Amino acid sequence: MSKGRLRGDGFVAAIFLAPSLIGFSMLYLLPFLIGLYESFTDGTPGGSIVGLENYIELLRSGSFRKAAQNTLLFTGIGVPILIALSLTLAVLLNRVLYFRGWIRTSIMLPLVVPVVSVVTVWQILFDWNGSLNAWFDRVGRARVDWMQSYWSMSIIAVMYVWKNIGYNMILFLAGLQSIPRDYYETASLEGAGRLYRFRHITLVYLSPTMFFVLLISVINSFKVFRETYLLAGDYPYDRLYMLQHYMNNMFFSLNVQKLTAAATLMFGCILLLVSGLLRVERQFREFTD
Amino acid sequence: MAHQTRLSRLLLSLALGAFAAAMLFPIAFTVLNSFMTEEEIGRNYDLLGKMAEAPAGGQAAFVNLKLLPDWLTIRQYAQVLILSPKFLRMFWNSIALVLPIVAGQTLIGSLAAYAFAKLRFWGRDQLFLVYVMTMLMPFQVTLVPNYLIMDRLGLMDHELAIILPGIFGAFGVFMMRQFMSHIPYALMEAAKMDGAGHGIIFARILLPLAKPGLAALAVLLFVDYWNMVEQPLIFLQDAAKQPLSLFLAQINQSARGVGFAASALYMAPMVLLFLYAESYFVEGIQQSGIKG
Amino acid sequence: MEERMTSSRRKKLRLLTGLFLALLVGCTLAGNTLRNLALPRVYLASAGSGTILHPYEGTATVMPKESKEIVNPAGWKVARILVKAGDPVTQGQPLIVYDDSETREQLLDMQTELKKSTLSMSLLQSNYREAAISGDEQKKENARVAIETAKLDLSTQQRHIQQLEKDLAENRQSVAPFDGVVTRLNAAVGFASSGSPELVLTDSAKGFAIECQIPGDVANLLEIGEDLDQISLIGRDSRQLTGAIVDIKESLPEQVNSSSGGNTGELPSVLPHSVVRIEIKDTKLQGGERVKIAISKESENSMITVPNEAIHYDERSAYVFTLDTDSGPLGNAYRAVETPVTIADKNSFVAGISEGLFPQQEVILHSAKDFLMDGMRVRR
Amino acid sequence: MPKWSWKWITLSLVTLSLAACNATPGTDGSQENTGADQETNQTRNASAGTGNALDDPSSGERKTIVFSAFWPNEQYEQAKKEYEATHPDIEIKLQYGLSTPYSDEGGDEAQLNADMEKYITSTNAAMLAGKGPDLMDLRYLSAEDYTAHRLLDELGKRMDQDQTFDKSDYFTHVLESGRNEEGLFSVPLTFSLGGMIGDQAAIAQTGVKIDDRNWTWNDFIATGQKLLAAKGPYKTVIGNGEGMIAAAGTDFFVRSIVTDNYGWFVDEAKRKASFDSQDFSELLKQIKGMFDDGIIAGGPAYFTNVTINSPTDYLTSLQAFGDQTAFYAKPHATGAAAGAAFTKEYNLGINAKSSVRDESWEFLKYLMNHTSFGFPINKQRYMEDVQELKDKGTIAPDKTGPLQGKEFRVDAAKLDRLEDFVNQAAQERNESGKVLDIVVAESAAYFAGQKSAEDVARLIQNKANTLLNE
Repeated sequence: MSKGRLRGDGFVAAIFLAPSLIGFSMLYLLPFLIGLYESFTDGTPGGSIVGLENYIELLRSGSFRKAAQNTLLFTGIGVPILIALSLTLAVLLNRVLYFRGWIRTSIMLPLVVPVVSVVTVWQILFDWNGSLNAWFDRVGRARVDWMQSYWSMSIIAVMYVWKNIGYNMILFLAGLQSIPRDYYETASLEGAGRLYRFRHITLVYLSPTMFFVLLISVINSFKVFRETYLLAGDYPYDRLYMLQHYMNNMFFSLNVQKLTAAATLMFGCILLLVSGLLRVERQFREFTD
Repeated sequence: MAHQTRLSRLLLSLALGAFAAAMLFPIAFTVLNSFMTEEEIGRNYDLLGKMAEAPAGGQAAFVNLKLLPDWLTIRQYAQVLILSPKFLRMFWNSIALVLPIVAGQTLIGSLAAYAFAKLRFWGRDQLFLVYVMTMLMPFQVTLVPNYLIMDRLGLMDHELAIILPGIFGAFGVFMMRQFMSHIPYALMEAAKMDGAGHGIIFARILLPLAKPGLAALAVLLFVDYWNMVEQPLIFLQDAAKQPLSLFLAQINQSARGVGFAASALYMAPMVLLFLYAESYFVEGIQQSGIKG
Repeated sequence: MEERMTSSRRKKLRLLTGLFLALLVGCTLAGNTLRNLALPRVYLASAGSGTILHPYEGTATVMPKESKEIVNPAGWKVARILVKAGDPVTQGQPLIVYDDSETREQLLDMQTELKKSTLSMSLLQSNYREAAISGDEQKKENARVAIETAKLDLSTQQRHIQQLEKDLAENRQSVAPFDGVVTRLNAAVGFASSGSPELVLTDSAKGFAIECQIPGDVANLLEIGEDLDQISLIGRDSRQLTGAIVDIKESLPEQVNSSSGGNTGELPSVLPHSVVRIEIKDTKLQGGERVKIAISKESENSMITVPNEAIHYDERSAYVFTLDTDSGPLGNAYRAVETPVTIADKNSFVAGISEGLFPQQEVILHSAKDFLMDGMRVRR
Repeated sequence: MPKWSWKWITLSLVTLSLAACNATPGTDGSQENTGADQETNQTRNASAGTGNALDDPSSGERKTIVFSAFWPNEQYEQAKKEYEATHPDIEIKLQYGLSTPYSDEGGDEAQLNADMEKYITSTNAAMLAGKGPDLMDLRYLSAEDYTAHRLLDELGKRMDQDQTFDKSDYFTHVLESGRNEEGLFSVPLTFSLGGMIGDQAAIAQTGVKIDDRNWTWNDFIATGQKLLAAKGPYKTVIGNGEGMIAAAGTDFFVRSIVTDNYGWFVDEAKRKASFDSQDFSELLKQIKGMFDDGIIAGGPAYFTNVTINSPTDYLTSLQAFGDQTAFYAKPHATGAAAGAAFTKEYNLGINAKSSVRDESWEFLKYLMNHTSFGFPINKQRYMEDVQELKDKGTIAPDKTGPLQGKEFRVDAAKLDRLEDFVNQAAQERNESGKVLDIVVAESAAYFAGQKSAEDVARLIQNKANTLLNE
């Protein structure tokens, strides 16, 4: 109802947007478009257009498919786990607790801790000679080269959760606090069970937050590359090989065409995902309204 | 929640406290180990990343995870802060890179966010989507074109080659738009009635109200740019201009203790900033997340 | 959300942040100074320029150039000694009086004998006259022979007496044969020296000489015939003397070979010592005095000099550490730089450098650390 | 009050960091200054050279060749000076990837790795953007990728067209070894020979026949077992040379042997690896067996692995291992050409986007003809070096080396034999490559006894496949 009143602020918007838009288009948009163009060329000095050849080659590349698959897997598993965990934490923290403030601060602190600062800790835990294997050895089990096995992605997931759980948790906390108390009271008066209340009140009213959390979590799941790279190098165990590895390696072998083609494909997928999300969200909002 | 007994509250608190402690573990570990003597660190962690010959007795050798040092030393700190001028030089380099970026992006981001959140124009949502998308783009994609542009602008090997892309990053726009869209239109309407233009509305009403958002953004940006590695690696040839984020990569494996000390010092500004701005930060993030 | 951000917590955090920043700022500003404290301190000397002094100081004993030993000529006992050791004497001055009593008695005996012989002579002559008168040819002949024989005896006796008289005159005292100084006196009253000189007399007119061992580097710069004036007597009478070099003899370099295991090349310090003989003209000297000799020679060319302490050697060459200065924004940083040098000359304190340094260049004398390496950061 | 203090802190932070940046190291400032000084000096020299001090056209047209290398190199510096002296219109700017150690802890391994990463990344970015140095030493840079993306100038055509350039002046097989279907994109300035020094007397004592012309690693292992069985003077077949740079670790043998059998495990055309095959784990076990059997161990041995860097090095190495020693070719892959293996050193390429390609080529030619370190690519230079040695008659080796500075006579016959090796150096020893790096890195765990050969093989297969399929 309020949107209509501000319709047609094009000129003012242009003034407010101008500084950002100029810089943004020059430093992000334009380079991306150049890159996009290059993904259709053959990369020789002349740079003749080869159409979709790079894309076809890309899709044919087993490693790219593996990278895409791993990325999808990681996002597909890591993000829900993260969201589930942070929601649980938020629900628990939403109660009256001892040291609630301290607990919240501690959980949020990893958010600001640089990856490189704590990478040694992860190493000490998961190395071949690391602590985890030391514990394994003590209970008489063979040691596992964690970073070189199917477990590697779980380890990265642990790091991902460690770093991002605080952020999501406070988002959920805010969402929880915005749900009016009397909804719950009414429901309990009507004899609704705990699970019912959670599913039909909490989840429903959290859904706007959920979309945002989802988006942020996906964005952050792409940032996990830094940790992976620091721990496992440019050719990790294939379970860990993600799109960023692929792009990074393409850069180092100077294959800009494939790099941009891969980025474009990834971009397209994310675009689909995000716009899909936004659409669902809009529909959902219309539905709840 | 009247039925919650005191006991269950205590148990839950303890459980969550344990979880929080686990979350804090890597940080505490780094900080505590930074006071360990180099000799002890060598003893504990020397096997890291090494495929050592299996000892004859069949007893496998492992690193020894140790939280509390036997013997406290600040030698590593002295090494980092006093004996080597590199750390501090890079620290100030980082400050000189990050502060302008944070200031610039919050300002420019808020301006653009105002347009996205409170103004209506053609293609608004699509344009915003483009902004959001660039946040997901890996840096390698724009690297080569960016290199060309920086070269054209004559900014190679100049701090601005890092600062400019930082200032125009999309995250500030995104975050501030999220935040501003929760500010009720009613406040703006009231100001409009009094004859205020958009500039005044932005500066007098939106910005003060968006303070928590700005604080949260500033902290997040600070963290983000404090940690950037690739951009300075490529755009700053001059070793003397490199920021602190590259320092840890230059520490020898044999000097892990120095690495711990440098790590602790490296995260200290951000932890302090976070603790100081925590309430704003929390509020800012929360408001950006709630759709209202 | 409860408000936990109490003002006291804020204050604490602010304090902590302030302290952290203060630490970093402090370390940045004071970094160089603090860093410097950890560096090995070095002590510098600037390279001088000039000639290299080759000083020599030593003591020697004055030796008379000529001396005479006076022996007891007759082997008589010494009766009286007229001089003391060290007494200057003039030519003809009696030195020792000998006991001639025995000889004198002998002479008296002789003279008595002579008188007796003279008396018997007159008896024989009267015998002869009697025989001649008697005309006993035989008797006359016998008497004549007896007279002849007695005559011969008489002359022998007379010669003996003369000899003794001469001995007495000559040997009853010894006399200085020339102007000189009594340097040694062996004689003792009442004893007759057997063979060894009774006293030694030096000839002050002929002059004196000293001999000393002078290090090769100094000796090399000396010439025969050169005058030296830094000679002084030790003792109450510290007169300055002058002398001239008469001989330079290289002594055998035995100990040099063994000590120069490290092949220090052409370094002058290993030159063998030389024995230098110096003549001194001074009439008042007696010989046997101790003198102090100081020689100080300068190298011919002026060159750059550094203290020996600053010079290091490796297998191939000599080098010094000079100081390299990096001027930074917050002060200067110094580095020790190994600078090879060519040593042209050297004495026991300084070395003269012909190549590698310039005058006034600062070289590191020694450092608080045991060793320095090329490129090592140091503090001055 | 709190607001104020924060403002102040921020303000002072900014001022301080700005101040720190502006005061950026005196060293850098001075470097720039000296650079500028040099420039003006050179300009002055140039004008003096043309004898036209008043109006100097040459300074205006002066062309700059940016020449980049990772390691500072005195030969390059020397060549730059000489070339600039004879070519007043050319200025050569040397750039090095190695950062001058800024502090005392500079120059260590981590710093080196950081420098290397930076050098590679920034050169890659610059090359892709069509910038970058005009001429570059391709050490640490991916010459293959540069070639594949036509970032380097094709030199084969230049060689053919250049009247002053005669290929027969050079060791053609080395020069041309970098050629692919597209052409020749880089040339080495020098090369080194890889092989082994064998104690002929000891080998003769055992009566085992050595055929180094055609031996493969398998032959070598068999020969080694025979040598050991003969109970000769040594207990080891390949050993560490004392004081020599001799590689005898597992990594060296894994690299060498896997390189020789590379085609067996990697199908480049189909981009497929088969490290998970029985053969590969057998190979690993065989290599480990060589160590366990004592075919490879420390101490004196029948053979010692050496890399020969120059004629002097050749004689010195031979001398160092005994009186009756000879140089043997390294075992090679089945079916590969016989002859000594060589490694190209100082591989140089010209940026395809450079505006001074012709000038760079001229300078590159100059470098090829005038640098004399190692085995020069130029035959004439090689002959001169050898002749000089023969004329001199003796070699005074380094005092710190195994011969401790003891002079020895130059053996002309041995030098003549070297000429055969040099002329017939056939197989390029290209033991670089990411697959090999993976093999070496992962197999270490097997040789240390930490993992089974099969586990290691599986891991190598896993990573190699990812790499090959990119």
